[in-house]
Amino acid sequence: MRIISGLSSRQRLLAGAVVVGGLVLIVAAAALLVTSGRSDAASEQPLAFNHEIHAQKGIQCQFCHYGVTKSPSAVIPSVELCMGCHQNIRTDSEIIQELAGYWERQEPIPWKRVYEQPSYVYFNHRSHIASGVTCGACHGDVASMTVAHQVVEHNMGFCLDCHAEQENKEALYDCAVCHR
Amino acid sequence: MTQITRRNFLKVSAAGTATAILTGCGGERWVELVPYVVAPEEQLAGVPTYFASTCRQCPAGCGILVKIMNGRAVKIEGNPEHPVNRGRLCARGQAGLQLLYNPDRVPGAVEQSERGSRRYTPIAWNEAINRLYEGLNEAGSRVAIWLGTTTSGHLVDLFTLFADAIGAQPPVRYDLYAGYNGYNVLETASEGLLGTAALPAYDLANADVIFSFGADYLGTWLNATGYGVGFGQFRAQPYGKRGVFVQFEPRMSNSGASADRWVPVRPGDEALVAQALVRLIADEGVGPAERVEAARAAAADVDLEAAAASCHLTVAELAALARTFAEAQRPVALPGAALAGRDNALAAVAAVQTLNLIAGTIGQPGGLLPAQALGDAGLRPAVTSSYGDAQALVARMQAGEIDVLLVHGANPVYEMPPESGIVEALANVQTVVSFNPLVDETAVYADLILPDRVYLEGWGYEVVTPALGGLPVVSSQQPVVGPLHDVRATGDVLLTVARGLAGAAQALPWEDEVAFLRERITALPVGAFGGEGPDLQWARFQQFGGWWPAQAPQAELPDVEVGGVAPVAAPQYQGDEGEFPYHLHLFMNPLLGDGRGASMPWLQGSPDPMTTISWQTWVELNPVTADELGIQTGDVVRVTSPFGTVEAPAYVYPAIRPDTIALPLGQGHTDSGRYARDRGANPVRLLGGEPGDNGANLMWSNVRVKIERTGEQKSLARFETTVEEAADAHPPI
Amino acid sequence: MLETRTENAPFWEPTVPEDEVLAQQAAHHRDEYLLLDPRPPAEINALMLAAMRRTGPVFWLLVVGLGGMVAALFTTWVIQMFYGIGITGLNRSVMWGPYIVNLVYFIGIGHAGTFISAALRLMRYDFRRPIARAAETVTLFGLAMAALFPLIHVGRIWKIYYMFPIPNQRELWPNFRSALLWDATAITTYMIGSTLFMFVALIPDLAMIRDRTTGLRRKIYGAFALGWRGTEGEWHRLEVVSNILGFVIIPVMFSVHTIVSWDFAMAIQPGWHSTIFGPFFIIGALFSGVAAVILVMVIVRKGMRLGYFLRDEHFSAMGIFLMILAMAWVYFYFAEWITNWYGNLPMEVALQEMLTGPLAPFFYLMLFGNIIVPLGTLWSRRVRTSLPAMFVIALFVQIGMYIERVLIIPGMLSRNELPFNWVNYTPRWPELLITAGTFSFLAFLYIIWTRVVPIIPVWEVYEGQALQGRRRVGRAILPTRSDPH
Amino acid sequence: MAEHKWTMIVDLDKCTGCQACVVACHAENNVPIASETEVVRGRGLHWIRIERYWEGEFPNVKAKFLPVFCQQCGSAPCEPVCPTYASYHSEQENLNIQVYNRCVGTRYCGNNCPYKVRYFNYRAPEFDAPLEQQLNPDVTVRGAGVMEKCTFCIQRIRRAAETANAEGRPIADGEVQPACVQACPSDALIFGDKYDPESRVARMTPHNRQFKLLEHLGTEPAVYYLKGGETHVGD
Repeated sequence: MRIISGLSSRQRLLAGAVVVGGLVLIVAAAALLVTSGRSDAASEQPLAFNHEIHAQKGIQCQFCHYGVTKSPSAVIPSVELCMGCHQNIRTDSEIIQELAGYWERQEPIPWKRVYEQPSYVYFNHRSHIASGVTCGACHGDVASMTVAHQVVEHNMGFCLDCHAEQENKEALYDCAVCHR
Repeated sequence: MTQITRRNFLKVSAAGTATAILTGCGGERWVELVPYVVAPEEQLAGVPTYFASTCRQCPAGCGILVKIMNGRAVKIEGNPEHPVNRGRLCARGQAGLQLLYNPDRVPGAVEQSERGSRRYTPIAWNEAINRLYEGLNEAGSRVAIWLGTTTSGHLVDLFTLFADAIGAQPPVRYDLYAGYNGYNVLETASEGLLGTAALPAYDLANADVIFSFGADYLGTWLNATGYGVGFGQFRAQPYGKRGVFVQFEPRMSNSGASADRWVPVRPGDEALVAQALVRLIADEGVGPAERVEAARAAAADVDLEAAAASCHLTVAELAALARTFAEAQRPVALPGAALAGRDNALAAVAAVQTLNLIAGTIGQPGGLLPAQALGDAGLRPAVTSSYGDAQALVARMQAGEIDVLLVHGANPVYEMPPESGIVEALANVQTVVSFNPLVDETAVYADLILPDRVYLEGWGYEVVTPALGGLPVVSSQQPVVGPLHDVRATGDVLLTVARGLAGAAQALPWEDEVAFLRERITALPVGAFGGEGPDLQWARFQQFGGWWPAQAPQAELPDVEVGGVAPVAAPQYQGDEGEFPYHLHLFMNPLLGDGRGASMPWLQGSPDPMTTISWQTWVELNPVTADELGIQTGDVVRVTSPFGTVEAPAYVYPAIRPDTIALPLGQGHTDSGRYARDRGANPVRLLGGEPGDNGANLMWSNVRVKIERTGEQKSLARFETTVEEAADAHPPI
Repeated sequence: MLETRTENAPFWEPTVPEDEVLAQQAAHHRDEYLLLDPRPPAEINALMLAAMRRTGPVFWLLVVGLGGMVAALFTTWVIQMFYGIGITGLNRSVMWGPYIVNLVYFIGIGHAGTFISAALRLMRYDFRRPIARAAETVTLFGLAMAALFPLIHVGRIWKIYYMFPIPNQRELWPNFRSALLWDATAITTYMIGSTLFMFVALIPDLAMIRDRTTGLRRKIYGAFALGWRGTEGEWHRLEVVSNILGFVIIPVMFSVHTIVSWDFAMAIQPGWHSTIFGPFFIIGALFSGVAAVILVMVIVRKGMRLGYFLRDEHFSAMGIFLMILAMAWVYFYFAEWITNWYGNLPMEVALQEMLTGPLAPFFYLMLFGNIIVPLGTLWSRRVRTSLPAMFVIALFVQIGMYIERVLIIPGMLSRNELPFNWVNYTPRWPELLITAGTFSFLAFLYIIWTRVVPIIPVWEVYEGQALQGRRRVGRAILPTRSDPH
Repeated sequence: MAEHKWTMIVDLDKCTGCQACVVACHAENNVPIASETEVVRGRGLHWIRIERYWEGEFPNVKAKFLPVFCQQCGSAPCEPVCPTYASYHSEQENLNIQVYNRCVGTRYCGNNCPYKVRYFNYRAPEFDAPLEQQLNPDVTVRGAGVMEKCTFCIQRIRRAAETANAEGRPIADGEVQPACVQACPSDALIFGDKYDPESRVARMTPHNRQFKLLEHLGTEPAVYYLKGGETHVGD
């Protein structure tokens, strides 16, 4: 009270402005925190799959994620597909033996999602690939990652920023493009 | 496509990917990805694949396409190629998924050590099959088989072969669809008229006048979807003018609501009205000469005044209707379910068919179509048993003549009137085996439940003939998803058991049911989709949803002529008019059907078309009657017949005769899963146990009842407005 | 502090009447007009402080009872958040129910405070002085309660920030075409404005308490008193600020309830889509608000023994005001209904026919409470000055006005263009509990508030008394006042 | 700028009230089923409903069926009132979109819809396991507190558009059919793009029997109703 009454009217105004401004900032920050969806998918994958090695061997993304040109989902490859190569390649490695274990047990590998969208977002890989969007535009340079991890935040602003640059911006700004 | 074997198909559909399907707006969930071990070819996450099959929610046999996404069946759609339903599908057909994914399915073979205890112990399939085998082995020929009208055609054939091989009587194929609609009566009538015992089919699409005598053909009668397609074309003016539809029935049915003229005929007088129409055509000489001539030959001596009065019409108005029929290009008359539910059923159905004879359209577009030959495959439409046959089986069970009863696709404890003594009869059978996927009322009295695959998981065929356009059709049924539970196809169980039984082993030599199916199907001539050689033919059969010829074969019409005057005896009513002043009218709505729909929430929760009530049983009565009795909508009333009593809330229904009380079938289950259990009342309890018309049918439409208030109230779950003043408001159309 | 202003004006010394008639006149004026019945400032301060300190068993009983209801309110709300709006009786046609009724009702009673305080202040009606703060408090807490209801009403409170204009990664803003957003803006503005208006007027009184307390209380009151010393300059600035705020807040007040009415009038729901709704809602709001202030005045006078401040003249004036508002309300209601009736459009006639149904008793109770009771009684001065009578009348108006909103919101919604979808609405326990809880919450805050700040603006009373006097004109003694402005 | 004008024609002369569309819609759009108590409370929930009106008195009583679903208004009353843009007009498809995840549940749109085709999720939908497996992965399952309505099966429209786009061709007439249209046995529902002059809906309109529901409100619905035919039999 002493402090307040000791201030000049201009200082009081300033103090008031600071307090109000601070409150607004806190609310806004809290809101931003609450609204931004972010995957914290554990990097602990069941198998330490190394994207970098595979990419360096010249394997295209679409070889494993073959759904990317045909379906909304890029597809996580089946165990069969892995085994297609690894029946012969590096069979002595520990990881490959682990992989072979899944195959022998005919058990799916419980991969953890790296990029995830909420269920009310309908993303279509096929459309994006058909429009010439590269994998890296959304997933970063996976080819240089040993273990894939999320480098791009997939929030609505990210999608819209890109859609806004397209020729048919009007069409791509429609809510129904992603939400239904 | 050529190499689809069952084994390799099941491998395809056994694995699935998990996807987030929980509430999208409730909060986000991060999920684990479970990819395939072996990715099925042509299956991509998020891209649907379709499998053709046959709907088994009612006997009609519509072709369906099941949409599979991520290994799950997510939608059933009509098969556009299929001649029965032309790509359309009714409410019950859509709800098939809820039979597949019903939470109350029996997950594997179970035994019930004490009947009626509802305590089931899982047993291994080998043991279950052994027990079935032992039971059958001991019973010898003292075995009875009770099938439903939705039991797949191949199972009916297998069971028939089996019964024949062990010396038992042929299976009884009876359920409420058959009993209520009087399938056996219609088949018998067709046999008399066309020479083949098969359900009649009417070409509504090409008709220009429909006179329906209580046939709810747009709701549940015979083939509602197919007739719905036909009705759409009938309305679309195929001959330059819109078709005219007149419905004669005591209570406005779902079909009656679409009629241009709804005539509230007194229950029991439908045949009289049909005869009066014939008489009027003859007397007035309206229409083409040959029709008048035929009418004169068939016209019985009818009290026209009485016939008109029982329709709330004048004789002149009735005569005008007769003119409408006689002057039409392609008129058709349909004998509805109520006609077949009386003591004079056969004569009454014949009286209506006489109108078709007079119209001269039998075998013609817009008329009654005869069944078609299917080649030498040994395939013929499955014939239904009469209620009398079912009742006779009950009597044999009661007399202790049956040691083993096998029940598939039927639910006699629910569907037979208690007066028939079915429950007591079951007690006299040593072993009762149910193959039904849910614990229904009958399974409660079973010792063993060996759940069959539901139709979306299993193989089969269904002979449907004739379908729209007069095509003979064998519809295919194939697994669209891997079995959800540890269930075995009844066909396989039967073939396994038969292997050890003397006599049966030779009669049923197939390794499994697929081998049997292949043998039957590949014997068919080349159909609309081609396919040279058995492999291709079998593949096409699965791929396109069945077999049918590219064009309707030229049918050999039996020589049909009006055989003179056929007298129809006046109906005898059950119950004294003084004590039971009202007629009872039962109806099926297009959702619950004969009661099977009750276990599916989509069907339970969708409104009845006429009253918009869901989840409940109600009693319909005319506003005048309601006023006289001081009953209001929502008052619980007690309906009593000479045979039983039912309590349900009243619904004041403006389109029912004041002397008639109507109740919907389908509710009142004590079992059959959580959605059906303890809900509403089963009006079958109001019926007597004795068959009518020389054992032909279930007499449900000549029962008299009385009605009284219980003093209780129950809110009706209706979707329509509950505000009284709304009736006075200006409707938007 | 205040004493400095009054020490050279010992006008409270009673004048000696020249004869008995004059004596009676003088006595009458003293009884009637607070401002002519001055007491020493110290005595008045003591009176006020004593009333604030008086917390008997009844007070604590009320605090506990009302507090319990408040707890019930929040518990029900949490239950509703958990299970969804489904626990209420709302249905597929009546999607707005008592929550919106309460919103409108509480905003409505929030109008009188400002009107009485600001408008009468600007028009220099002196009788407002002792009742101004009681009325403003009704506004403040009424608005606070109203502000709860949009939150209680929405289906997903946890996503409510979608309605706020805050920067976000979605690149999406709220939809400013929606009347709901105008509404939120108007209510927020009004709430800030009326809080400021009230706080400014509180400062001298807070300083008065600061100077008469010790310890922590002194510190707290001191902080809020913002270092008020009572100098001429401060008084002058107080006057100016109050007048500016008064001028600003009156149009805001009119806009608020107009915009609230637009929530309905902008919709094409039959019975809502009416041009008259703006003024009609304002009159309704003032009507219920004034009645609410009367209720509060009766309770405060009885409960806190403030008979010295709240006199018959105040009740009489408020009674006349209430009567005028009742007339205005009838006028609007009649105008609205006769237009619908004469137009004879099917849906609007259907709405009128609704009133022969289950809502009919409520409709007639509303007419009784809003028309018969106030217009039939308030013409009598004896009624206007009788506390129990005023309490009952004000209560009837409250009930009547609440019913009016019930008829407008769930009532109208139960009828719509397609008669197939007419569904009547019956409340279930959550609405009832939340409504009762909110009324209790308001009462709870109010009684606490009366013990925290002087519910009578003591300085305004001094000021009034200081400006009043009596002058003898011929044989009559007339009250006079000097105007410092 | 709009590419499509999705239009529905409802032939009342053919509608038999059979409820096939209702159940098809439940299956396609993951529409929850209201329990008995919920229906009693007036909270039946069907994106397409068949209203039944009675006309006349016994014995000359007639029932009329009127299928009502979102009319996809060109000037929709539900759109401007939503404070969060959850109810929103897609200029591209000429449809009213309900963005479920944006909905906070003020229910203003529901009040303002004269057709009463917006349904509120008063409770969280429940699917007893394994019934959740029937859910259509193309459609969001709406939680409690969210408004929902008929979308003309936007997921099917989008899927067809994405396929057509990737194949570099326009959407063919009949390629997109909402679930109700697909199921309707009597062909009472006809769907298509009115901007495509060759489409069935474009060829059928204007029709001598056509009217729009509550046209006087100026909502510009995208649904045409064809009056039920009246013929006087036997007169």
